[in-house]
Amino acid sequence: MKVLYFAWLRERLNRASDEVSPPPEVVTLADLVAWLRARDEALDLAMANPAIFKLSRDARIVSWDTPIDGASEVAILPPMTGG
Amino acid sequence: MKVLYFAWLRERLNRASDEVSPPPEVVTLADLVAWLRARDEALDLAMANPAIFKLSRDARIVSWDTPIDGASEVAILPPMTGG
Amino acid sequence: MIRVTPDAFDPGAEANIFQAASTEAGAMVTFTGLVRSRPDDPISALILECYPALAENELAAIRTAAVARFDLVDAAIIHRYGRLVPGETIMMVVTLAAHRQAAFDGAQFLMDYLKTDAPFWKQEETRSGLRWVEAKSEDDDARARWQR
Amino acid sequence: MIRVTPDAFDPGAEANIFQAASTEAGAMVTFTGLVRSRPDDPISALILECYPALAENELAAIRTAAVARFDLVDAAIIHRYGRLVPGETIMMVVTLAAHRQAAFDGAQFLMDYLKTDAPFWKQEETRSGLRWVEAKSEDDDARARWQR
Repeated sequence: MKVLYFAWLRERLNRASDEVSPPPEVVTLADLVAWLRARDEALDLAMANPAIFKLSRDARIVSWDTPIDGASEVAILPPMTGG
Repeated sequence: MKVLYFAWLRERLNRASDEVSPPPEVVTLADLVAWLRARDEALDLAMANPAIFKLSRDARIVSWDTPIDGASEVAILPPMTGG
Repeated sequence: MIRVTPDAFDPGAEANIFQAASTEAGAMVTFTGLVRSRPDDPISALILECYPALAENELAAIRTAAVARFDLVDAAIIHRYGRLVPGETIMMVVTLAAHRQAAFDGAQFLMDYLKTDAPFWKQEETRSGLRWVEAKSEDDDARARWQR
Repeated sequence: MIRVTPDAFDPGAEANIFQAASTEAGAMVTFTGLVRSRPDDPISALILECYPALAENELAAIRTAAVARFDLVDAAIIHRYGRLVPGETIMMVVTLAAHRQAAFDGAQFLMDYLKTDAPFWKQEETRSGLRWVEAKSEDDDARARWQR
């Protein structure tokens, strides 16, 4: 599974994506974020205020409690500033 | 003084304007309208609901209680439907 | 800029010219009014009567009020009169502001005042003749929401 | 129509094409977002990062919701990404409706959702380097007003 990082989150991590294989106990996107943060101190710090981030699964924004369900691409999205 | 009529008021009167010389007791635009209605039954009928009309003096919309004050052009304006 | 004219105009080109004249704005809103013919009640034309001298004065006053109230960078109104066929542009307003809410509010304010205070009167040309378009009480209500 | 692109576009020409495609609408509203450089805090460019696949999906969903909610005749969104200089057009939304309030409301709804749910991130290029534009809490508030 590919995990994408954008904007200042990408900058803080010094990379745009990770290729990961979460264990079976990682069921929801919230589980995935917790698992990623536990493995990576820079990500853990950058997401100290998790409520500001939205998540997408296969290029659709979904709620944090959505099951991963075989997703191939998940993205962690800092607050957006388009328009 | 010229008095202009527009839209369906113009049609009902069969003319676009009148040239009038109101007597000195006609002080405000409301006085002018009352004086015009008293002279002209078609206008009196067409303005049976006077509250829907706006008035202009020398090409500015003003309130009915505005003095005529040497105006050269007054218009009686049915409800507008621009835009 | 205020323009009251019987001539057709190009709304996209007007908006582009207006936009290019300012580098201080972050937001532009345009409203364009179009002659509409519905299949269930078709019209062949819309005929707009106008009192041009008054229209120019009132639109200029409305524009000045909008610029001051919403701190607009600029605002413009173009309004046609005469005979227009379905699909033609009747009028447009354009607002430029630093941010989006002021641009939207300014354009809506211009439209709401224009509907009740700009001396234009519409007639619809149908197969059975001409009929005056009636003023809507909701236009008075829309204007009233800006009164403090 | 949804377009997410690094290429410049002509907002006036796009609006005209959009308008010409429909004869059922009486009202068109456009919103155009522009790169702004203020004299007291000048920028040399705005750099927009984007997640294109997500942007296209989310903008299409927002557009569909606006068309249904406000009974729009049509709606379109064009949004650029990449490096843009002051005066350039960042994005535009266009709505076509039978009457003016639906066209205005539809355009504001599109903008309010786009601000919080479309995956674009702005960086300002200044003499002292790049800085991320911060999200505004008022954008969340603007979006919240449409939630029933």
